[in-house]
Amino acid sequence: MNLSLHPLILLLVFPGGLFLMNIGLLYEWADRKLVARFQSRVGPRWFQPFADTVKLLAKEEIIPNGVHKFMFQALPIIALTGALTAALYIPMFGFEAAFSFEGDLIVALYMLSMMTLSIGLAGANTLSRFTIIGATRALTQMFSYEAPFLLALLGPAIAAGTWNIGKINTFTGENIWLILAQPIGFIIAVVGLMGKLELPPFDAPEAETEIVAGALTEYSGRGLALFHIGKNVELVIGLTLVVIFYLGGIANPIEFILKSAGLFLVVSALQSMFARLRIDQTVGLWWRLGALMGLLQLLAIIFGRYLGEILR
Amino acid sequence: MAIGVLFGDLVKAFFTKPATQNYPFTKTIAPERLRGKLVYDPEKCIGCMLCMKDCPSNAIELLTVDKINKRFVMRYHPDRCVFCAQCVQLCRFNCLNMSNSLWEMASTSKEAFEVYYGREEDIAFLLERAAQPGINEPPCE
Amino acid sequence: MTEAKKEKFIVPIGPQHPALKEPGNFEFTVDGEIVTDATVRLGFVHRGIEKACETRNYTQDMYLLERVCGICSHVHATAFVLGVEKLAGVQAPPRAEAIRVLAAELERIHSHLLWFGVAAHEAGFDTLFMYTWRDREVVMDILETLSGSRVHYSVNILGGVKIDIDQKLSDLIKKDMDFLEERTEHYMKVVTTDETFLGRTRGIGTLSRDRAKLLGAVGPTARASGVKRDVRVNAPYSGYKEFPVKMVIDQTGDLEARFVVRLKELYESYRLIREILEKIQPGEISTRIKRKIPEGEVISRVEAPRGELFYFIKSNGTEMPDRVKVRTPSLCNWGTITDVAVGHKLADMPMLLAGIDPCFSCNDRMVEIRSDSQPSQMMNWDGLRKYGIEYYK
Amino acid sequence: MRTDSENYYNQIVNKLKNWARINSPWAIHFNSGSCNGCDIEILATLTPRYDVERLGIKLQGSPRHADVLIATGPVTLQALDRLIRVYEQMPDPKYVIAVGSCALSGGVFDGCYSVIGDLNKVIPVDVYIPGCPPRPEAIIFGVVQLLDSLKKGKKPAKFVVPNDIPDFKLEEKSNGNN
Repeated sequence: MNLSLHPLILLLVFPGGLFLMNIGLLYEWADRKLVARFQSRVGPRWFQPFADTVKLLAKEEIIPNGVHKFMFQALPIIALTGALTAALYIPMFGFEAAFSFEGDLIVALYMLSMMTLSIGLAGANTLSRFTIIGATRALTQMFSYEAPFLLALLGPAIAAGTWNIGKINTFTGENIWLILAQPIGFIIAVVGLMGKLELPPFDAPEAETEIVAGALTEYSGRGLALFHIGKNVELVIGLTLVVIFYLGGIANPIEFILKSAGLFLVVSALQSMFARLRIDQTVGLWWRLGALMGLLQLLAIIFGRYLGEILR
Repeated sequence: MAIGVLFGDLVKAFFTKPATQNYPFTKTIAPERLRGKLVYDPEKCIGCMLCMKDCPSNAIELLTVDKINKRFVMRYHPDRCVFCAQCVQLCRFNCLNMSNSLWEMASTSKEAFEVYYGREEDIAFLLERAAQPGINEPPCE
Repeated sequence: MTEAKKEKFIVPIGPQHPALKEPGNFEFTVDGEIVTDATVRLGFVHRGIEKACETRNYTQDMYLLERVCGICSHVHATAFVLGVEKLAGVQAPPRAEAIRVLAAELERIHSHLLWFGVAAHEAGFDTLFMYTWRDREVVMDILETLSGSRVHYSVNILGGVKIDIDQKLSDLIKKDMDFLEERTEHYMKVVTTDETFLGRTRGIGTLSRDRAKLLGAVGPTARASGVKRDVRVNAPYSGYKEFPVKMVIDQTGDLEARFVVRLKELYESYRLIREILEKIQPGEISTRIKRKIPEGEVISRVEAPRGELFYFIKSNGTEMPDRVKVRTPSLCNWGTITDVAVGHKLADMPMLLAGIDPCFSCNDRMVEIRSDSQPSQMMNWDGLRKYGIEYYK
Repeated sequence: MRTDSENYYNQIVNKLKNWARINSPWAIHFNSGSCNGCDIEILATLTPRYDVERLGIKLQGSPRHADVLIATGPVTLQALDRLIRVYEQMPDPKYVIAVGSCALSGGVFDGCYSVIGDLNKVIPVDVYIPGCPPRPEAIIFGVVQLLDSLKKGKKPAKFVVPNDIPDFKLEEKSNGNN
């Protein structure tokens, strides 16, 4: 009996489901609190995201006229599922990944993209003009950051010679921190992560002063809550991925907490330091600079490995 | 040309105390000249009605109880008042004043916004008269 | 939305929109992200102030007109009071005039800092917004200690001012001016050097000098384009005769220039306030003025933080004015937006709107009524006369 | 028929809901003809000196995300149906805070021809904050009053479409296009 229950608990409670959502909300609090402190404010209380979520779940859900009802309700769930599924392949808190196989890096990255895709579809589904512009911008941004971000994560994977996140973790743990060996990759990964999570200055898809709340303008109640949780889970996964790949991996929970907190501080500072980029500026930045640098670094790594093998 | 000019400020803000006042939990002291709720002193009033005449938003009603003995009741509406202090400026006998401590006037019901100032027996007399059927409010001039 | 040959995609901004703290409706026709047409619809804040002025006496009007706009309240009251004083043939004492200028300059500081924060917020630069508003609280505190309210100072009365300043207050103001000057220098550095911020301001919304003149822009919007228009310099009024100011001008006319002009005006305000506090003469702060204002007409112009504010007052010898006409600076500047918006990206629109420091409550004393069923018609005088004759035949 | 355990469960859920509502009032701000004074003071409550985020208050852009409508200004005829539209777009339960003397009674604008004057005539108001404009502290005090009344179990007021206002006809219920 115990043996058969184990994967279920794995999926629903401990690293997979409930626990991850709660950690995600805690991360959101940390994010808001850090930004508030950088802005010389006090910031929210620790239970703020929990209260927000519970409140949203208890609220009336309005379905606007003229939307595809099933899509409207299903998309938040799909987004959250994508994020949670991605978490299964990633070793967190010093534990091994729930599931792991050769090539799970690619699967996890694709699962993370489900979120943006769902947001884009959700925006296109509703008739409001703000949501449509928000959706266009979200998808445009996705096409621009996805490639550099992937390239930045490929660097360590090639260095480690494997596509398995768990194995990369052990590889980075044994060698020097890759932030020293591949600094450009690290920068691209962090900035790409911010783009992926639509954090400022890359928050053009939900720019409040231009298009209200972007693609999610028409969502209220449960849908909004699910999208929020999904985004927070993505934040946890993204930070963990960068820590695993560039900051020397995770061997135990303490290491995990310290390293993620350090990275979090950097991300929050970057968030509050810049003015929002226009969507065309974002795209230009990624394709002209990000992708090119990522490619150059990748070439250098491949060449280095090749050279090493010849020498050996 | 630089990127992240605000970095110094961020570090400074992070390591210093936030600029926030912990308001609802610790009370703040308002400046001396703050124009808060209007306070009326019935002892000094001679009933010149100037305050009523020049009030831009009809927030003051001076009700006469006994004109000869100079007994007046002021009905004041904080919800109409725009706190301009014109009445205080006009009053030659200093019977009007704007309190600098009574500015937390928020309320969940509108009843709180009808304030009677005056001697207690006068207010009771007026309210009683208003409650009687057939007789309307006392005339205000 | 009408179905044209090519389907138009119109993005409305307002009347309820986070970028605008006030209602106003803009419709931008966009092609992708590029704006191809812009219209503005005002009137959501139309309250009928000019008409209401005619039914109240001069004292009440002063407070009513102060509430035309919450940001430049003192300037509105000053313009009205100066006009009425001219009609009545009364001159306020010099100390009162100096205090009026002091309050006006403090208000300019508060207004420019407020605008600076809001513009940074429109650019998505929330940290700068927070810092600016944190520092703005300093000047708000001064205004509150000085006058008793944070927004509607009600400093003026007909014939003078209500409040006086003493040594303690003047020392406090001087100390705070030093602090604000230091902060302003810092912000100047941010605005002119930060790359991400310059990406949103440099070369955006450029208004040439000729165009600004043609469209009748006023205030910092015009001065950023090199138009020399400042009532404080061109036609000094009240205390500005005694305490002159220098005009701040920039030539480029883009958003960056507007930032620079406004921040440089702040320096000028700090200097002027210090000078007033040094040189202010002791004396009376108000004179008596009769309730009935003699018959006559007067024009009163003052420089609000947003530009030239124009008042026309006509009195008929009673306690109430016959007509009060207000023309606010924001109204003059609207034309520049619809002109400049075309060809820019949708993402630039909030910044462009913020660039003129718009103030909707200032505008809305005029309503254009459009019938939904019929297209709006325009007629010249001859046509209208003919129409009238035909109609009643 | 409900069993005791179900009842108990419901009670806990209700308590949790109420707790969440009190701790996370998201607000939307609508200006229905105000002079800006109240608006900038509301904006000032977000900034470092007052920072209402520590009470869980967040200013939202979309009415669909908001719980509390903070309305300022006398209701002008032009802004009237926009105001009702914004109010109707908000999901239940919703609360209204009227800020400033104009929203409470019309203030100086009482009697102007295009002003209705009293917000209460149009939508049900839960908290009134007088002042012209109220200090940011006073606004925070008003919000705390609302949260206190929620703690005591206040129910949101019922909205009735106003019929007694001249020159007014409600547009057909919005389909979400803001």
